[in-house]
Amino acid sequence: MLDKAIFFFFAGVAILSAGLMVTRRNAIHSAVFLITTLLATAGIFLQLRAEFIFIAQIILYVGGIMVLFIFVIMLVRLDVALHQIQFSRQKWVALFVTLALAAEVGVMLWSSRKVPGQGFLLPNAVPAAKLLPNTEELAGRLFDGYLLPFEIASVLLLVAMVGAVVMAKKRT
Amino acid sequence: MMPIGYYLFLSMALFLIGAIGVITRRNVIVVLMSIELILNAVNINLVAFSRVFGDVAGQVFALFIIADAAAEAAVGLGIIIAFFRNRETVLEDEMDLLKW
Amino acid sequence: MHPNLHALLVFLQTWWVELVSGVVIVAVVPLIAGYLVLMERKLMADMQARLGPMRVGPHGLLQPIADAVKLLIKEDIIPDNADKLVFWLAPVVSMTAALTAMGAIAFGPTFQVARDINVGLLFVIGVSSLGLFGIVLGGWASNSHYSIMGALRSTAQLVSYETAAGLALVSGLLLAGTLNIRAIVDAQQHLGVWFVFLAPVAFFIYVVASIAETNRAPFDLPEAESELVAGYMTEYSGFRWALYFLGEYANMIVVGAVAATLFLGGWLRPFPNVRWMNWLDALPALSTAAVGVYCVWRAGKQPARVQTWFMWGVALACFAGALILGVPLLMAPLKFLVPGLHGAFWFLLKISAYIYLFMWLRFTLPRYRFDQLMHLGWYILIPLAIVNVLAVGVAMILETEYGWNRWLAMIATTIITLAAALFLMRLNDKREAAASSAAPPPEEASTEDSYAG
Amino acid sequence: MQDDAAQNQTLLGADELVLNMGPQHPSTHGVLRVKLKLDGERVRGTECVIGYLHRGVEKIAENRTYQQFAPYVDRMDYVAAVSNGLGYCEAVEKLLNVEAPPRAKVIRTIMTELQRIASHLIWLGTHALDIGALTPLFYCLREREEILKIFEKYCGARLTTHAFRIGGLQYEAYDSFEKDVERFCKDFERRIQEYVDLLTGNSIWIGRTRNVGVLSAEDCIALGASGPVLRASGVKWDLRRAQPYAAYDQYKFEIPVGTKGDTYDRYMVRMEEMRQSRLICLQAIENIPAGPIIGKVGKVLKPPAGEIYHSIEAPKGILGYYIVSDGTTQPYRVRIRPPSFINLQALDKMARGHLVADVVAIIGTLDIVLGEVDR
Repeated sequence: MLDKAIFFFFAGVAILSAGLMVTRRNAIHSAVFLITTLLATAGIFLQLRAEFIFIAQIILYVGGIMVLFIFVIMLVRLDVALHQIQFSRQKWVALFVTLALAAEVGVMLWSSRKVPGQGFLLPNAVPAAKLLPNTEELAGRLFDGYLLPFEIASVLLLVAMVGAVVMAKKRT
Repeated sequence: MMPIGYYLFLSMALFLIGAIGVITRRNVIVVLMSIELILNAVNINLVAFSRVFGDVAGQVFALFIIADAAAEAAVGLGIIIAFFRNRETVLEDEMDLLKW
Repeated sequence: MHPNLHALLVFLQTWWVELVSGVVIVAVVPLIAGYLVLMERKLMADMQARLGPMRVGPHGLLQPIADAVKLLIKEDIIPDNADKLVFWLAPVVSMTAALTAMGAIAFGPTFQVARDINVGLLFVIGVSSLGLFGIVLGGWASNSHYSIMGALRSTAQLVSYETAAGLALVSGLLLAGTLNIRAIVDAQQHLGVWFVFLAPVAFFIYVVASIAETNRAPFDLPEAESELVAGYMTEYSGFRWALYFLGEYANMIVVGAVAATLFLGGWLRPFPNVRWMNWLDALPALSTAAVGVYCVWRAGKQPARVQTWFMWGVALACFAGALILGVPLLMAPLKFLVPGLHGAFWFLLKISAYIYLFMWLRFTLPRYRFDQLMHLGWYILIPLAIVNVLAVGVAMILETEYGWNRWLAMIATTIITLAAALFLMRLNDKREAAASSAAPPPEEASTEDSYAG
Repeated sequence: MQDDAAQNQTLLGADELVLNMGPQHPSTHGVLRVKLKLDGERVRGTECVIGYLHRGVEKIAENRTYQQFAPYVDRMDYVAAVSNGLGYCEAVEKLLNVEAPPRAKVIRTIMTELQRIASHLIWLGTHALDIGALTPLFYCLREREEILKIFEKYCGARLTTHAFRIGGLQYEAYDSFEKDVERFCKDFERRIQEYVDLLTGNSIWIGRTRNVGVLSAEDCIALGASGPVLRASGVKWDLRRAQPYAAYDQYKFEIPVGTKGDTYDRYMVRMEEMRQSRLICLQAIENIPAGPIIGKVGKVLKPPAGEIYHSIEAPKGILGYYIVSDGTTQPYRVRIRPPSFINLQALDKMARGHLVADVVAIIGTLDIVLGEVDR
């Protein structure tokens, strides 16, 4: 019951603010709504007992990436963009395509609802009480089985950092 | 934990909203934000499945996706800043030159 | 009974302690923040050879309430071209983040709203860092150059110093081996030593970085009053401004609590495992009683009768507090209260000491310039924090794998870290010297003596 | 608060951001308005907009008798009223061709030097406050209070004293005048050490002031800068020594000079000037000659037609009075050379290429008083 309430609350907030994010004229407003979506998603993670992902979402996504976004939005002139048309010419095509995609995924999910082992009927989750402390387990797995991807990710971040600095640097 | 279908629907909804944003918006910053939203939607799937199977690997991948999102945002915003400096605009359909 | 109602009752039954504690935090923190402001003003006055607020209540003790009333009835101005929604939202975000973070802090072994989050410390840091959005959005929404510059400064500053603070915390967390706040304190009890002695450099880095994170002098650039008027708060007034202010002070409490938990032994008294130091348990009661006695002594010397009464009131409150702290020690059936009460006392004492340090620095030091601040963060603190993490890791390996004495390992690695710090500072000095010589060279020192001969 | 032209500017755009500093700003020392052209936080140019405190002091002079105008000059540099008064009185005395008696001269010297200390204390306190050090201000005010008490005992006023009269003094020094001054001077040595402890060796203070607002000796002379600003650039020019007035030729004192001409040098120069002023006071009270305190001037002053220029070394620089007399009881024209106004011209030169925070430090180090800039 409580679980359900929590899920629907966060899911509702997430979808609502995601919709607002895409439609707002002002990029800062978009960013604020994206932050709301991300926080709501973090709530979903917490409801899924994934504490570490929850906090990583808050610290990295919200506290890091979104700050960067807002920083850039503040640097970039907005008042001109505000009065221009917000949606590109292909918007109706785009809407049609995405709706088609939505229909496809929906049909797939719905039709698989009766097939055991798929869709709605996946095996029930492990009860929460039996879960190991999430952070330790995650760390163990990350530095054990996924050490190489971890290192690659760090290299990726380094490259991205260098790339961002080079891009954004003023050419004098 | 609710039945997994709810999470899949939520994830799909967010993914599609993000996709709409990516395709229709002209402001590159909002497009980038929509991409972040898509990545986030994928994370919900991964974490939900990780919970269902009791296997933490899904969360490991979610972490990687967050790292990837960070890298993407950094580079993307760097490009936007460089672009804005030269063209004084952030609209993507004006990004029609391959050089400047 | 309706099933939903039943569920609600069950919910309340399970969670009432948390709910009540949450309400207590929301209700009490603004009051505490108000009195922190008073304390700051009094301390500042003391260090600056003046009296500070003296008018409202004896020794200005009611000043925070007067301030709050003034702020509440002030006109709430929203600038014309401000972005109303964001302008309205920003201070709320700032305040909410700080209060939410406080929920996970353990004020003593029994009082904690969100118990047993296994990412406890990360939760505190992560959520309190969301307060940044309050600053940035508020600065942007005000549509004023001062505000936006304050916002940009604070973004850059907080992002940089959060890195240093996080790395400093990692050293402490390595020693604790857990993120759970209670487990961290327990680890310090087991080791019998506060982590500040095992990782002094990390503590130092955290102190500096947390000052920067809470926008306090000498790192108060986002709101540097002599440059940016009030930075991101320039256009705010009345209650919104008060929310920012409360958020800032609540944030100070949060960083103080993190430092106290991780480095200063949380709610443990000094020497928690040393038997013959057990007399320290009586200290809370005795010191509170001492304050009461002081108040009695001062009561006779108050100029007005109402002040005398008030002093007596304060004294009585102190004696009551001393009784509450002292009686459970002496009476066996109340013994179960001791850890909670005394834990809270020591914890709050440590936070107060930490905040006192903040204030002291504020009154003493001039303000950094923005580029200097960034250099300090990126060229000294962050590299030093990285070296420190490595050093602490090495020390732990030396201890566990090679059987070194813990203190020997820690001292050796601390010395290495300090050497690294010296090296970094030398490097920085050189870079600065190079920069200043590259800058317009100062003209030849031509001392023209008009009176020569 | 923004100009229309500034409305569409961004922090990143190619165009510059214009930031209006003042006239209502905590650290422009009054109602100075500085338009900063910024690139990010770096200053590309400054433009001072002054006149918010203009009261037309020079014009007022034309409709007042010589004595009546004397209190007005106190309102120019209101933190150094005594110095203003000294300059005006001496200028008129020169015009009248009378000289103040020696006793008056010595007392004038003591008062003026005390005023110099008081003015420098205000400068130090506000300058430190601008740079973010909160505490020195209150210590400075504490010491200044002692000086103001001496002023109050002497002439009844603390801020705009109108301490001197044309031809000498109106008031005899009160009984314990020497003792008060001596006690202050004895005490002040210890006090000044407190400021030194708080600031001089502080690495943040050094970082904020070294190499900030460097002004070379040539620039200083070209801009007409005077006072500590000039001396910090290495030019040893002090009117007390170069064209002695009052009783300065009787006393020994050093003229501190800097080498680089940066903000730190100006800080050091002013600190040393305070010490030297203290020494001058100590020398002066040792031997205050007896005698009359006012020279032979009539009730109605009618200087012969002609013109005169007289300048003194005010705390902020060279304060000059140019007075034209047409032989009536009122000056035909008075022109005042205010040191703050002319030193303020250096702001643009000093601030270019620095950060916003440095502009604040530079305004502070110029030690301007808007009452004097705008007159």
